[in-house]
Amino acid sequence: MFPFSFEWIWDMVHMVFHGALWYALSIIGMGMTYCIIKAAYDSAQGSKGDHH
Amino acid sequence: MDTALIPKGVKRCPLPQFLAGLGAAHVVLLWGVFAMLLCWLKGLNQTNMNNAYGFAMWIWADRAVIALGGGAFFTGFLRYIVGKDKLKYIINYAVLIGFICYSSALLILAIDIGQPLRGWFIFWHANVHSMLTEVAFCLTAYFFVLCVEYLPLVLENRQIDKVPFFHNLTHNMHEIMAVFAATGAFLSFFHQGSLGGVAGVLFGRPFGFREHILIWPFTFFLFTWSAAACGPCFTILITKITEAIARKKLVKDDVIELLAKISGWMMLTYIIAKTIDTIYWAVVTAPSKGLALSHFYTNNALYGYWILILEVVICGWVPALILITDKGRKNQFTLWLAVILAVIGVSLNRWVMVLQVLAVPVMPFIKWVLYFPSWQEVATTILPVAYGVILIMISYRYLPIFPQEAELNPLEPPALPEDEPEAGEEAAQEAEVQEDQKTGEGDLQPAEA
Amino acid sequence: MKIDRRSFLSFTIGGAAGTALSPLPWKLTDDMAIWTQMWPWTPVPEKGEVTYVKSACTLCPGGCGISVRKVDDRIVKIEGLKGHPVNDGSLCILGLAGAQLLYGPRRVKAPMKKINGKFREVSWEQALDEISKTLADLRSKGEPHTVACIADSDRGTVPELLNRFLRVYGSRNFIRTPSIQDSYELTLNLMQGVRAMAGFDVNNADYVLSFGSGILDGWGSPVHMFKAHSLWREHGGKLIQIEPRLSSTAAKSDSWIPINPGTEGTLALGIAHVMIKESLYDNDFIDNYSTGFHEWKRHIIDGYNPEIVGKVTGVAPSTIVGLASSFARARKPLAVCGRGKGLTPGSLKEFMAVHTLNAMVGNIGKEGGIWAVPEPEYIEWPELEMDQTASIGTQQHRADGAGSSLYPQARYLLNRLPETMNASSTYKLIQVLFVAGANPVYSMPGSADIKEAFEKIPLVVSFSSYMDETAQMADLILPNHTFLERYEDVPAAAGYNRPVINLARPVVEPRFNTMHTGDVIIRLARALGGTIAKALPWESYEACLEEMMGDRWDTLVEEGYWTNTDFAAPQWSEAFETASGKFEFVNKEISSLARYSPVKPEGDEAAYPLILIPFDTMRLWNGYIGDPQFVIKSVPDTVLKKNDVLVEVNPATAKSIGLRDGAYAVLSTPKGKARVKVHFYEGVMPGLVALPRGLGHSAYENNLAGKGINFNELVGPFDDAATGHDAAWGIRAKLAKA
Amino acid sequence: MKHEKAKKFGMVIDLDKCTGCGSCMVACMAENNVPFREDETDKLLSVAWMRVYKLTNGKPFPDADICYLPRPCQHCEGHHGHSPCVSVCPATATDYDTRTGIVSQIYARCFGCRYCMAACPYHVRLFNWYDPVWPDGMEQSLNPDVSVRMRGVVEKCSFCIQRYQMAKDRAYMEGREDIEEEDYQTACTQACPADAITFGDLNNPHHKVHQLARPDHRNGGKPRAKNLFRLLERLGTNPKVYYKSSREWVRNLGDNHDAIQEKA
Repeated sequence: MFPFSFEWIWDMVHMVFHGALWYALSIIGMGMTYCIIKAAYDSAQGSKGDHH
Repeated sequence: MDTALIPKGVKRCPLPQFLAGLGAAHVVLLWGVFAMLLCWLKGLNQTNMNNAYGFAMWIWADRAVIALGGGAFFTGFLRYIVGKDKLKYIINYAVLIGFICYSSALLILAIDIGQPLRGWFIFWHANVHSMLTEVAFCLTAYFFVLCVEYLPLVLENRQIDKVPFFHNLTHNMHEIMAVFAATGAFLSFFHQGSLGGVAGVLFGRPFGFREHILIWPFTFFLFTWSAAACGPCFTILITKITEAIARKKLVKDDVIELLAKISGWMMLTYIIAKTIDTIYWAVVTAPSKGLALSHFYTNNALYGYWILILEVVICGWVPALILITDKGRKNQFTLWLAVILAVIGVSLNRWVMVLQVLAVPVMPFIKWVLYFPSWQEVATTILPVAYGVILIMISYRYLPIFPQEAELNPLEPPALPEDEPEAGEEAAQEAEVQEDQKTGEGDLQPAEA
Repeated sequence: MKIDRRSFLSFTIGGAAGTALSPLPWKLTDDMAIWTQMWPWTPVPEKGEVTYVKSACTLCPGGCGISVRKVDDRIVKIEGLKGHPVNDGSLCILGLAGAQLLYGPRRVKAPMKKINGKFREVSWEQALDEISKTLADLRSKGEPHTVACIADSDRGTVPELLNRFLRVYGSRNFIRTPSIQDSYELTLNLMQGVRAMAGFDVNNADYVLSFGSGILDGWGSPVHMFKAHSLWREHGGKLIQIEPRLSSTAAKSDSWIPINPGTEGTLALGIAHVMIKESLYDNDFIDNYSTGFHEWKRHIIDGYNPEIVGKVTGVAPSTIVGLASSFARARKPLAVCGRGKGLTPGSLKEFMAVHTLNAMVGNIGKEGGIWAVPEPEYIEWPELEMDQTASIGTQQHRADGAGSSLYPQARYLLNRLPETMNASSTYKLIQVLFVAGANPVYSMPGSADIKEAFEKIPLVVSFSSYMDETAQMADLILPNHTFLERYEDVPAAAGYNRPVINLARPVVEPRFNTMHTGDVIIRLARALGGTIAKALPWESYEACLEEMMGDRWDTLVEEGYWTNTDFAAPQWSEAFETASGKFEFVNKEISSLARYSPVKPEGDEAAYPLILIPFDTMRLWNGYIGDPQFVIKSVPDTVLKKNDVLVEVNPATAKSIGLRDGAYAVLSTPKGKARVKVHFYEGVMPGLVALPRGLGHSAYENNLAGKGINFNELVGPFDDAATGHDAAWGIRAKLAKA
Repeated sequence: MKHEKAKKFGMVIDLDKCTGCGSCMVACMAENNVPFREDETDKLLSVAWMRVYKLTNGKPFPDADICYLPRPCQHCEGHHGHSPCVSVCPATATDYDTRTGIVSQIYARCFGCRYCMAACPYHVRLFNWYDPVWPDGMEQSLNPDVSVRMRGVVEKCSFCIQRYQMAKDRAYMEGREDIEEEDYQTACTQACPADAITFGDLNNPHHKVHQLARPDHRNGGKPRAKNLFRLLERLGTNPKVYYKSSREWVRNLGDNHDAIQEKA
């Protein structure tokens, strides 16, 4: 999973596989981070955004 | 007492009845938890698995619920990516069902492995060549996505929604939901496929092995395709059951019909591919390993040609042909029939691709090995059903799952939301529900009215 | 500080996030993985210095040399001794599991005395005191001949010490457990005039005609036979197996000849008939080195033509002719007999019939033939000085009737003992019985009678290292060290054609409060004093052994074994010690024996339409040693399923009774009844039921105890008319739906 | 160390010699600390790295015939080391060593998903359904060179890899560059009373195993010697255990032929 675990090899398969994985995880992570920060910001602004 | 938590504009049964129903489900749940603890503490000797059946009921249940939970990703894919906007009226429930299915799958996997405390090795020491690694990663990642999709629903509870931060969070998440849905769809395509690949790559097991396209065996594509086709059927089925128990319409017919139509065409294309795959396998792949088709379906007490006919014809072609016709979708009986057959079909496919693969003798001098699950395996497999019932009961009662419910079931006379609903009819429904839970412990998931 | 909901929430969420980001969860996860790798209840074997000790396996009469791998003072593995003439580096399944006998739970850990039906630990002094008092008592009463001893061998220092002790004490009742050795000894004695063991030069034979001998099922010295069989495979040697069941031996043979059970001797004579008719015999041997051939020939010509023999044996006459021709024409033919592992002596005339085949092809003492291996001569003790009591005692008849007017030929007749004892309800035939290295309560046919007889003996003393069935019935157990904890000489390997002596030695210190049986005997002798003490004057068993071995001792200690590489069988002119100095087909003694006729199985055909035969396999041991854990584990599920034994039945036979494969059935014989499961096997002759020997123990740990049934409970001994030895090879039986 | 030539350890088992006595099974159990339970008659729950199968020719009496077939791990090479089991293990707990050709199992890494068992057509992989327990005192005979497996992990025949390690160590101590054929022999090979098992380096023409099997390395290791066969040759598992039998029906039972016969 990480390059420092010993079975890691810098080959195409590892790069594609883990590339896709980390890409997906990043999207989820960044998306959620964005939502939370924005929600905190919006709440601080006191606005109560439109639903849908 | 809990009226403050119940969504506006809808009617729910009295709290004591709700708690009684919840209690009944919990009894089943506790039975399952007891069996689960036995497996963890005493080891997998509690099961009827053995060295011939390293995979058995659990792995079947795992693949079946993931296939059935496929309604979530595919509905999401249609709603957010393809732009079938109408599906927003059922997407919440699809997400909830998906969430239940996937969390159940993870729980079952945690019981199934011999060393649960080392379960994280699958991530840490990942072997990228293994289909199971792909499954584990995509499954877990997609479960995160489902959490993200389910979260706004929870936050929409009347009381939680009052907190500005949560309200805003819900709003923001809805804004970018398409991104999550796209990621989810991407992950799902892969893990559904990898689950199919699990059996398809086993070149030592000619029953499961299939020819490859690039690095993926046919079953990789067939599994994704069948999950996309049959998952929505399961969503429809559960919605229909929920409606039947609640004795009210929750989703409009046109929404159901749209989903059924797409599902029908998916099924038709899937079953054509599956038929071609089966023929190619029977005529080319298996004989190349020295095995005639009859080898897989004779000389044993269970697995005959019937299973092939049941899976492909009765539970494949039949529902597909029903669902692609307008008449078939409109007629309530045929609609019910089609979704039930589709659900059976995909579950059967998963059974065959797990258990029959292992049952078939490969070395010519050994015999078929048949298997029957132990009660601990049955209990732990029913556990997620009970858990699903509980989650649906709570979610249905307190969260705005069905956007069309209020519109379809106007409160007459317009009652004050704080009013306790009258016993009468509701009580009868409650009783029915409880009876249902006592008698029908199958894979149906009755929801609380 | 006031804790409101908000701060509580913040605190909880913040705390959780902080913990998650700290190294704590990672550390815990890592610890968890390490913990699962060394659960405290999973043993971790300690490392240490590795050494190999040369020793000898005594678990069967096979006489293999072993190399014991030790780590510090633990035995971790037993392997075959490279270069050993018998097994050269290989080892059988039982020998390989030998360490389990040392460390396993079946050990008797200290001297035990049975008080009110329960064993209590006693001190060695107390136990020996008690025995010597009883023995002294019997002598003073003039009844020394009521003391007996059962041992698995009569060769080697320990059996010889026991025998010597008994004699000087005043008893002739030293009894060796029965085996084909009894019959082979008598055959060699009657026909060749020698006192010797039969040895088979199997390595050089190229055509082996086996009359039911389980050459690959534990007959003779198992490893040696296996190696010979492999040599035949490499050099084109042939194995012909004659038996009613497709055993492992039959399966590996070049030709399996199913035969009506019990008629093997008839077939041998039928083959002899053809050889005579077609003059297919060694003229030189017959003319110059044998007598009585022509007299014997007439009898064979009259009674054993292939048609008659074919009817009796079920073997086609053409097959009989073919067998005779290929046997006689082979370069180095060899005929052997003794069914299965060779645990039943069988009919002497059958052995003699088979032996005549060897004589006719002139393979006696030749390469690839049958050899007379002389008894080891290293044990040379001074003539016994007997006192009056002993002299009178040793003039009494043997308790088992061996050597009596009825059975003058037999040396030991353990099988006759129960009947004799149970018949005389008042007279005390045996008052003290020693049992050394044997488990007759389990291994003798007619278990019920054996138990009854044992119950009549006032004092049964077992020397067993293990709590076996016989030890359970004993009044005193004086546990011997196991073979890995003691010195012992193992002279001769069963069926091996050269003299060889192995030395078992203490590879590890005795684990428990046990004592060498040799030392026990010497101490008893010392306690009894007088001529008895004089006859066994050694300080200890070890001293005695070293003295006996003389100049061989150093070789034994160095190599683990001693062998006479120069040994060769004598020329025919010197080989025979009969009155005529020749091989005798017929003589006065032989003529006085009852004529050969196939032994009939006990029971009434109408009530018991089937015939039950036992079978032996390498994975089930049925002598003194019961299967250790690894060995019973290797038994296939077509033989044992849970606690049920499966009997082999031909599908045609089973279907005629209405039994399905795997169904329960009741197996009954005139001797007993048992619940069994049915296993369809096309390799067993219709009309037969085959039951494995070695199961049905009531003793030992749960890995073995209570599993299956003991064949000996379903069968009784059948006295050979010629010798009195047990000649039963089966019994009539009935199989019915359970 | 210099680049040594890759070894390919394999076996030839002569079924004409094998008597089915079971010595190989017990030698293996004793060498490799295989546990035992009170009831071992359910062979599907039993752990035995080496298993001896009893083959029958299916004919009725008196034409019935049987043959024993000892089955250790076949140490499949597949194509380029992709043995059926190695590539499926999600946690890299099993490995194909290209220097020795041995498929190893890392017990401390295995988390017991049993995918490898599903992948192996030879049933060589066994799961520890139970905690290994040795009756008091019997743990003394455990071999310190082999780790004891815990409940919940998969184990299998390793070609006694600890013996290879020891042979290499010994050779190094004695200043030899490489090990000799007899330095490294598996426990079953050493014990076999019929000398039916031959073990050695299939890549080394001086080794007996090479001479007996004459593997065609350009053709997936197929045996060129007469009467030799491998189990399930058609699957493409490319195993390193070769069998020898002069009986045609035995050789036929080494692989599936029903589809081929139907065509004929």
